[in-house]
Amino acid sequence: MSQGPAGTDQPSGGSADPAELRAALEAIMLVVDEPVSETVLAGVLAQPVERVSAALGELSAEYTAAGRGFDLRQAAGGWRLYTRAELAPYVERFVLDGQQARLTQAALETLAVVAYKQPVTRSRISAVRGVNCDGVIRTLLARGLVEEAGTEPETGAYLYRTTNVFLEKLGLDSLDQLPSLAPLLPDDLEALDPDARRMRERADVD
Amino acid sequence: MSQGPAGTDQPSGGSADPAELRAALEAIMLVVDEPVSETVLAGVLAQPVERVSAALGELSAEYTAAGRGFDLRQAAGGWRLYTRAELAPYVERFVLDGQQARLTQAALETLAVVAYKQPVTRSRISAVRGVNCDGVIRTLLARGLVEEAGTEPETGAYLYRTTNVFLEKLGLDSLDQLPSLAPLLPDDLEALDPDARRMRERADVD
Amino acid sequence: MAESRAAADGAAADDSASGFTVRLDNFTGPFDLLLQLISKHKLDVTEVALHQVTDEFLAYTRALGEAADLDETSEFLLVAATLLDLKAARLLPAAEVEDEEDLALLEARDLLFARLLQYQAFKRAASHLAELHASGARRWPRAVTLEPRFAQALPELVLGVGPQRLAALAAKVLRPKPVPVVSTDHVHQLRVSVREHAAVLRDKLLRHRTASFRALCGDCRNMLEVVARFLALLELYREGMVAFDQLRALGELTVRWTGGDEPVELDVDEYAGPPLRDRPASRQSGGDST
Repeated sequence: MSQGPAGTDQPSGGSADPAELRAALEAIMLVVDEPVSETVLAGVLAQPVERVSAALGELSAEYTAAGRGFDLRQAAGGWRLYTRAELAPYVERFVLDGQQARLTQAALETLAVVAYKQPVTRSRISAVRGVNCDGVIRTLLARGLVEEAGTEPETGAYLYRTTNVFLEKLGLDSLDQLPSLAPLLPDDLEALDPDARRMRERADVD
Repeated sequence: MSQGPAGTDQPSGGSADPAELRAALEAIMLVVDEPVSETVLAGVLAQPVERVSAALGELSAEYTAAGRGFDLRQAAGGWRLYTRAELAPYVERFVLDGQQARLTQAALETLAVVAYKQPVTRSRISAVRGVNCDGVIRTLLARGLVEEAGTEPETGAYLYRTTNVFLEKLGLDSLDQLPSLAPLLPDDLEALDPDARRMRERADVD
Repeated sequence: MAESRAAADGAAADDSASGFTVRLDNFTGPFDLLLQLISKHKLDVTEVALHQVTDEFLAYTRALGEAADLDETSEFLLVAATLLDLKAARLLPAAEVEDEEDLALLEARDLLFARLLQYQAFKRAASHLAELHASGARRWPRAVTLEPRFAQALPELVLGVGPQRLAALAAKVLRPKPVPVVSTDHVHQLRVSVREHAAVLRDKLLRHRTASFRALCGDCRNMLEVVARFLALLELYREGMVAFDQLRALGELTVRWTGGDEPVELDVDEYAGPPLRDRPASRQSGGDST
């Protein structure tokens, strides 16, 4: 593994080195989902906004000049990595090819948990299913089957709920029409899972 | 996972131009959220697998040589973009999801036993470590590093194996990349432990 | 986490009896402790004269006793007992093997060594995994939401399930996992409640009045429940609430409700005896009450 120009032990200080600043920006842009403002980036990197702004501009121009597959663009008041427009046909082919029209078993199970326990956090779903569910949640979000529903006051974690698209796909008018879980669950579930009681009560309503 | 017309020579829509192939790969890598196999990429791009494989290797080497903030890596049987490890201090400020908790020594030892002896029962792991491992196994299950793999026919005990998440978190492409245990094991262990022989045989293979 | 509980890093335990003071380091089990003691004395595992470390091991175990739970302590005691045996026999390093007792001790020593070596190998493998994990934890994968134009390009989704199937999936996922139960299933089998199954039968028969035994067991998840339901039927028969029709031997068994129109409280004994499922013959004998 290469060492790279990046100093590892440099937690708090800003990176004066232009190469490191650019690398740090690239790394951050790789993981962010929403456009990030120059102010936020400057704060995190402990650099003047002008410097960050200039570095982003240079990177963007460099990607374009080199004909790279990614495109660093400003949108909605911030910067984000996008796929380059000219290459959309390839990306589309990949997306269409990779993502079947059917949901995976993991996605269906996650959807079922959201449907019956909504609003629910990711960590709660992961705990129930025993595996990390971030990827699956993203799929369900992208498919419009679930949506964010605010945050949990205590933890600040995002809550998720099912959407109208979900109801349509299932042919239901409202969530009240979901079949009751009570007959499907063992009776002693309540003792084991505090959530189960709420769920059964909810399920018993209809 | 779809197969696609991989390995065939130039069906429709293949990009013969090396620069375009690389750009297309970059664009696709930007939208994947799990490691993608060379076969799938070759199918989507209508290119021979060898060509795709070579292009990915070149891109990866180029990113590293240039000290870019992203790192194209092979893990769990496919390719995926990661942030470069040296830039972790910067990225950490954006990724605050607490997923990065360290594994305890007990968890690591248990993981090692599962990795080398899989599929393996809990009692077998406990025997190797000399302590009960139920709590640790639950932790590893919850973090998606191990999973159930059916039951042992004779005893009905649950079997455990490592997951793709395990491979990806450790940056391994496959289990074959685990270092051989053979040099670490004593020669006369076989006589005492029937499992040890299997293990050595397995370890000697690679 | 349970494993680190014993660590109590830096905690000192004073063994006043021998005036011996130990400091508890981080260790994850008896083998780990033993290895640490052996390496502390700069001894080779394969040649170590175990009596040199036995006292220290015992001291650790004694100190641990207050901090650890019974399970944990017993593992340490097991190793300690083996060490004590070996020390008492003064078998090491070269003993003349004469009687069977000596042979047994030699075997015990070899087995302990072998397990120790095996553990040592995995411990080294674990430290390799730790390095991999530490560097892996410093890389974050690209994982972002699909750009809108590609999200829109996705093929129309086929959900592939209806409400009932979705409910079944939810029930499956939400049902407590068998995992935390610890593999004692083979020791004591799941209990089923004959009383509960009698209530199920009562409700079904109140609704249908007549049904075949096969139909009454249609929702049983395993043979154990079928057996429980059969026993419950016998109980109901004893109470005069059901009647049976069977046209020929081994043919379909039809059950008729004769218990009236109102749901009645059932007075059904639980089967408190040995589990209903087959157990090893040796354990089935004896006067277990039923």
